[in-house]
Amino acid sequence: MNQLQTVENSAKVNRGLSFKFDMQAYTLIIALVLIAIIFGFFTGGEFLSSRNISNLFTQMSVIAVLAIGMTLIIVAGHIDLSVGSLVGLTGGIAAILQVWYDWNTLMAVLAAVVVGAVFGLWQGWWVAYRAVPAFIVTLGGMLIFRGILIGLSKGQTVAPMNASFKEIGNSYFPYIPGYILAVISIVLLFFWTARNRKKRESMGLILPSAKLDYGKISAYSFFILLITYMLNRYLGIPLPILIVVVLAGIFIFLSNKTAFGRYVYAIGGNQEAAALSGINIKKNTLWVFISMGALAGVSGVLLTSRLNAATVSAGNMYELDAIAACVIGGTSLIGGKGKIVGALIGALIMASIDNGMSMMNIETFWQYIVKGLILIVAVWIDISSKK
Amino acid sequence: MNQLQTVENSAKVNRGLSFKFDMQAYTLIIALVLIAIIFGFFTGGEFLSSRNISNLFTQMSVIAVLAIGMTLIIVAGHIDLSVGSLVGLTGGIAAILQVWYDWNTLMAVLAAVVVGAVFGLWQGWWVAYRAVPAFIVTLGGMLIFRGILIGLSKGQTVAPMNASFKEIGNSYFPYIPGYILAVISIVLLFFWTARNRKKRESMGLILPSAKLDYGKISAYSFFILLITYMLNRYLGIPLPILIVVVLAGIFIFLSNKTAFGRYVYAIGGNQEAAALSGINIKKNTLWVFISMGALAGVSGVLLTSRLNAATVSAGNMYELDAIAACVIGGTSLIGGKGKIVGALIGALIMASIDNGMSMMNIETFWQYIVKGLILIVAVWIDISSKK
Amino acid sequence: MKPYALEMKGITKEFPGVKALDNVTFSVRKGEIHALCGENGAGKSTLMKVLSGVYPYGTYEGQILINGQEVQFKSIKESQDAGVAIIYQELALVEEMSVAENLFLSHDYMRAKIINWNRIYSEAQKWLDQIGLDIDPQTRVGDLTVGKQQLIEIAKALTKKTDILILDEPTAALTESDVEILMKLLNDLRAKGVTCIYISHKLGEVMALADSVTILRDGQTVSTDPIHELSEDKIVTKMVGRELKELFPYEAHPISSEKILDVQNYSAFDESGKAVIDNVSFSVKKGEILGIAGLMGAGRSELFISLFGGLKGKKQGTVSIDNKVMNIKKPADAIKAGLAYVSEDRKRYGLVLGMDIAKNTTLTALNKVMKLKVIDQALEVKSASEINNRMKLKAPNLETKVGQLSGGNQQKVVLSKWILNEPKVLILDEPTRGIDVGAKYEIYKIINELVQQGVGIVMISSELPEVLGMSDRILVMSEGTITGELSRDEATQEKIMTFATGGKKRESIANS
Amino acid sequence: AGGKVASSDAKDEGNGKLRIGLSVSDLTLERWQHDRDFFVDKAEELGADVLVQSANGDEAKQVSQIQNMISQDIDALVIIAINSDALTTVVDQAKAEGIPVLAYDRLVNGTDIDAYVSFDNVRVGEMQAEYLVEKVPTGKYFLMGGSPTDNNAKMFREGQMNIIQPLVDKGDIEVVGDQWAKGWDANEALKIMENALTANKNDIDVVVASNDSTAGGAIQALEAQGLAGKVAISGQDADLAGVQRIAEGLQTMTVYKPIKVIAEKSAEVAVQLAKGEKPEADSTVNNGKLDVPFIKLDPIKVGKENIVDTVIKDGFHSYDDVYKNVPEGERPARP
Ligand SMILES: Nc1ncnc2c1ncn2[C@@H]1O[C@H](COP(=O)(O)OP(=O)(O)OP(=O)(O)O)[C@@H](O)[C@H]1O
Ligand SMILES: Nc1ncnc2c1ncn2[C@@H]1O[C@H](COP(=O)(O)OP(=O)(O)OP(=O)(O)O)[C@@H](O)[C@H]1O
Ligand SMILES: O[C@@H]1[C@@H](O)[C@H](O)OC[C@H]1O
Ligand SMILES: [Mg+2]
Ligand SMILES: [Mg+2]
Repeated sequence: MNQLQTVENSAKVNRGLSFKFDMQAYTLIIALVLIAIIFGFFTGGEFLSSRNISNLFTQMSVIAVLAIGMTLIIVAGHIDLSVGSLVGLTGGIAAILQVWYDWNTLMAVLAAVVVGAVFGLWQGWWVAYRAVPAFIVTLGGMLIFRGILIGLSKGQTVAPMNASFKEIGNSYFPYIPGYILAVISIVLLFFWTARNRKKRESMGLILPSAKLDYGKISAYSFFILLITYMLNRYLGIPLPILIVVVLAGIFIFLSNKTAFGRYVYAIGGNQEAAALSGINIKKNTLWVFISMGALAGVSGVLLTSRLNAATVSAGNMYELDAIAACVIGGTSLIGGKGKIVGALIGALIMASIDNGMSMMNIETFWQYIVKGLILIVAVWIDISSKK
Repeated sequence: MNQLQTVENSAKVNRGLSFKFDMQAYTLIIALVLIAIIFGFFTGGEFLSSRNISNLFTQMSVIAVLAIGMTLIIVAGHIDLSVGSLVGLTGGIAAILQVWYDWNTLMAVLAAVVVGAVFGLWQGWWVAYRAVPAFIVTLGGMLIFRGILIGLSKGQTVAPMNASFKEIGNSYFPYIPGYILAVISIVLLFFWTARNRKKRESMGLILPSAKLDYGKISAYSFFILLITYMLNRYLGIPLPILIVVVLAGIFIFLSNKTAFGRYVYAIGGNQEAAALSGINIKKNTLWVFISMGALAGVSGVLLTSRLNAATVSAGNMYELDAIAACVIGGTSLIGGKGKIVGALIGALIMASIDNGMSMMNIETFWQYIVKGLILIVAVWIDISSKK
Repeated sequence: MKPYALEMKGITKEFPGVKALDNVTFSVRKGEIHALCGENGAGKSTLMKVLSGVYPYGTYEGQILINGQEVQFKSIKESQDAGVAIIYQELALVEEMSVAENLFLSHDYMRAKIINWNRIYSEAQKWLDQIGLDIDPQTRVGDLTVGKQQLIEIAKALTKKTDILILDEPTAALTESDVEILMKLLNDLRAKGVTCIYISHKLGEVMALADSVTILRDGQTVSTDPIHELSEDKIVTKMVGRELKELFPYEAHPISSEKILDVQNYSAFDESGKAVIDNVSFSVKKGEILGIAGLMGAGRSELFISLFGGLKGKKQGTVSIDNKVMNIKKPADAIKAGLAYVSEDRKRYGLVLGMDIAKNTTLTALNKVMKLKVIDQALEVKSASEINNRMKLKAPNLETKVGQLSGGNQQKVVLSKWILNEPKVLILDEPTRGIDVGAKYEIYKIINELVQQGVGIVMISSELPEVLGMSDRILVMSEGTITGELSRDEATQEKIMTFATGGKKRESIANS
Repeated sequence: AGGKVASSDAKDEGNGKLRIGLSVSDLTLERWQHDRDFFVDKAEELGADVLVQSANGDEAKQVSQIQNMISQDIDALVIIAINSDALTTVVDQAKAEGIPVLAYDRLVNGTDIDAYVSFDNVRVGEMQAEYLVEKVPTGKYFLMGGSPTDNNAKMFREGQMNIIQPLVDKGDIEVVGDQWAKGWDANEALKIMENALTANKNDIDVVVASNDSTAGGAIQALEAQGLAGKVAISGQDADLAGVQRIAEGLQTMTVYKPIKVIAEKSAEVAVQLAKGEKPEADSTVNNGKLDVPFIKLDPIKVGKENIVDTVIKDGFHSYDDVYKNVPEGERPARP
């Protein structure tokens, strides 16, 4: 077969592939839109008000931060049941340091993140170097961290936080800077796309049609502006969701553009093959858990800030929400497969369900039932559309 | 290599193998014994008293019943997060039928088991025929079942049960019949071993040395008698643990001696190979979930009987205990591997930790921490001994 | 004589219960292609894993010298850094990842601070072109056939700067044309001074390629000789320890005129509705060995998996067994109808690796070892041991997990499993892939035995000598359809290749 | 801001009805269902609509739900806090929107609250201990705490110790154990009690249980040892099952917080607040930020002797339900 034919062929496959990928992302987004429409209808539009969208983003942020790290954990072929307790513990430690020991906000936040990372390291060590299944290590962690929290706080609620700490979870990025931010991201998006196209061309790689490429990023840009507009109609971009976006950016970069990220996917996809390829499984696994711990620290800070208090039961069961967000977002529990963006959409879907039903003032027991059903059906739609 | 050599070879390795197998079972039992000694020491022997052993067995029974079914679920490559809620719901339905609608005990128990099986079927259907990951289906189930329970019971504690219902979880198999039962099991054990040896011999198969075989079952017999004696010194064999033993017997039989059991292991071990071997994956998976549901029903009955009441929060988080029992007992979360006996020992270890610490009257937060640590260390010892 | 690039001295490696290597000595000269031969389980792969650090220093006895310097690899990465690259027998690919990612998984490109994907893709494209693979570098590896994966695996080793390249059965899943590409690549490498260690059961390749040959038997070195002192027969004799007269023990046998399997106008479609098997008609007679030849991706496996009920999409046409029209929807129906399918990918589709030999053997024939719906263990073990003895399976015992067996022995377990079922038609998809000459010979004898009993055999194979040597009749496939049919007497390599490349349409169909 | 304005016209017109948001901590305890029902009935009777949300014991979820209520333009907000200290941010938001806030049963600390209707949790603990101490002035006491992650559980214990500690110091009472039941779970309590009885060779005179569901579990363990009715045991909430046990003599007492009273009173106050009126209060309580008008309700000790006069008279439970398991002859006179 000659060169020419090859190129033609590949181009075909490539287009097919990228369309397929988009389909997958689309079904999730379609599910989301459906949920939005249904709730919008039943709440007389209230669900789609600027204010509620702002609330929604803030409400999803704690789980979203966890879901970012959980994606890596699951992709690496593990699971982390301890994150809820670790959110409680790190948030508690930040509060104790600030309220009882007068630490300033920056130091308290740093402490929470470091403590999270250290406990992540502890768990990662057992998983990676002692080969104890993550399920057991983190089930243990779930108990241990909750125990430490009860012990440290003596069962008390620790409150209130300093004003600056409170701001982390409760303030907004105002009007003008918000728009500036949006415009900057759009410009960067176009710039990168153009640069990448040029590079690919110079290397003789197949290019998706310019129409497709630019059409796609135009759609993204429109979306960014729309969201910014909506949020600005209320109080601006909530700080928590900005934190989520930044963290997600960092971790998407890590997972796509660095050896660490690719190794995590390789390890989860085929541990033996990864080992035979000379990848250091232990070290990379350790880092996955350290990251998760640090993210749990961030999440703990957000929660404490939002509640303006640290409580002994904070974060209880968040692990399930975080894992569910990942799975809804297409991460496979077998490992090796999953996307952070998917997990974020998953977190948003979960938060929307909670938010929508509470806006509709459905009776509690119905909320349980309906949420359970939506979960199953949403994932089912996603799965059957992929076939 | 000639035929003879092959067989000779096999005999050698066989001994090695069977020794290795026993080692695995032993480490778990060693862990258990260690735990018993430590708690025995710290409670001034009280932990090992007849009465406490009786309590311990009763306390482990609810989780043990779940762990039996969970072993199959996990071996088949799935997970069930809904069992806690299903225990609550089935137990609640039994109580409602009896307390509010005057159903007799037999019918109420049957109803609980049937309801459990039906919900198991529902979940199995989604997993097997709709290919939705079990994690999501059962996470949904966890919410749905709890929601139904809250709705049905209107949040109330439903109590008290009839005397006969209460007996299920609170009565004892008395002295004489207890011993008779023990002796019968021992006789059967010897009979079966002898018959099996004869059969293997007649077929020209390798035999473990008679000393080893009979030594082993003598040890078992001694153990059975000892336990019976200990329990009889108190009030007799608790009915709940008898139920566990019978159910375990049935499911061990199912998993070792029937096509269903064999298929479950094959499906969990290599689903694609199982499919091409003509195994009906969907049907067998469905049955695994139905069994789990029915067992959750039994578990719900036991719990309601023991509490003499059904509460809305009953069974909360039991899924984690059940899964942990399986994993401690050597079941691999990847599927294809696991033993019901192991899960029972796992359940006993978990119950021992709880029981021992509460006997020692340790502060709550230490209980969390110590339990978490023991969990990790116990599994670690088990794993490192297998290497 | 060139100096030694590699010397392994007194290597001993034990696994619990098995001494896989027993004081092995193995020396390779710079820039040569050195073949390593031996029966299944002789210890070839283990020796290479010792060399590449899979079994790190300290877990084996003995000494390794590279260019005269002693090395002690504590990890795979250390051996990689020392210029040793290895293509493992078990494919070490991550299915969820793209071709490009797999190619450079352990490459410096991947270790860069920020990965430059454009560079990786364009480099990948170059390598794919070199090995003659016509696929997009962003294709998911799991979507490729075993053969293509094998080529990827080869390219993966080639991407690295290597001094010593080890290929552990690289051609097991390749067709002749791909083997040629590989040979050319290896000859180029030799010209560039790269040292190669080449493990293969295909002695023809060894003879064509190698400069010297080392033979292992039961974990011990038998000999090292330059190629000109050897012949295929001599290698076989040294490997097996006795003389093996014939490679293909074809016996003339009566073929009934009864069609046991008859397929008419059969088409199969994938889920997007595209026809992957296009209007195929053929039949198999009682006691006949029907060979199926074709190039990689010709649709041979797909045709028979589809007939066996193992593919999802729509189907058309009639399939009759013993003159009864069958409606086979799933493998269970096929098994009931008397079909058996031995997959080309035994690990993925043939075996439950974590289960023991006995249980794997009886998996499809459980009803044969059950009494009153209860599995009779004694009976199970008995049936399993009978059939496996017939196969001359070499294993510690029947309770050994199949995952611990060598490839050839695993293949025998798969065969046992299906033969125990007493099928009317046995479909063998690459039945001798990756197994040694001795074992091959035994499998051929089993095939002979089965046809004597009136079983119809379909043998899909990419090894032309095997197809030519064993078949009564040969069908050639290309692009999802049958392009030619040859009787045993008229078949030659050239004719098959003409049909396989789609040269001529089915012409000799009449004379069957 | 924009959203608020836009939505408020959308909602309120049509019916000029008042809208009250009731945020419930969780519904897995029997009492909260009664609270909700009484509250909603009363409020509707007073001409207001009620939005009810339950947060399943998750503090962050309660914050979210309250936010969602605020965006539905409620006229007054009633909160049954999961945690008294964890609601400042969202209450501040409500205040910023001009929505009056009423703390129901549990105080909300550190922020502006318009009124507080409650029983005193520390007082509840004291009542439990008082009743038990009166019955069994000397002996061995076992303390069965509530959920280790519930702030109220701590307050009940504080009240209990206010009474018990002096007697411990005096040497009259020996505390033989102190364990906490996760999630107020009856099965946890059952196991804890079994183990405590074993460890103490049944030598326990009093069990200080913090609510009825844990008492229920403990009583099962006592019954298995033939000790039910012999060991004094407290409770709280006057759950039907609890009151039934008192009637049968298995449980010693419960603390009845007349839920109808608190619910209806709160509904009245909430409607007043919604209309912009100032509710009357006899006392105030400081919540760390200001003195909150406190409408204090007295919890009631309920023992065998006063079931009819309290729980039944209030219509909280019916006579027939309570005495269902007591033989006709032994029942007190029907009221
Ligand atoms: N991880 C292991 N654990 C136990 N035994 C092993 C292991 N790996 C290999 N063996 C045993 O060591 C021996 C040598 O195996 P090896 O894989 O090196 O054979 P081979 O010569 O490569 O055979 P083949 O041609 O089938 O690939 C065999 O008996 C095999 O069963
Ligand atoms: N040119 C091609 N490019 C990509 N995929 C192909 C091509 N031709 C076939 N395929 C796919 O590759 C697979 C090969 O089919 P199949 O396994 O039946 O081939 P085969 O003749 O048995 O070859 P082998 O087993 O040696 O790979 C099928 O899934 C088919 O759709
Ligand atoms: O009424 C009690 C409530 O105040 C507490 O918070 O939880 C337990 C209940 O019994
Ligand atoms: Mg090998
Ligand atoms: Mg094939």
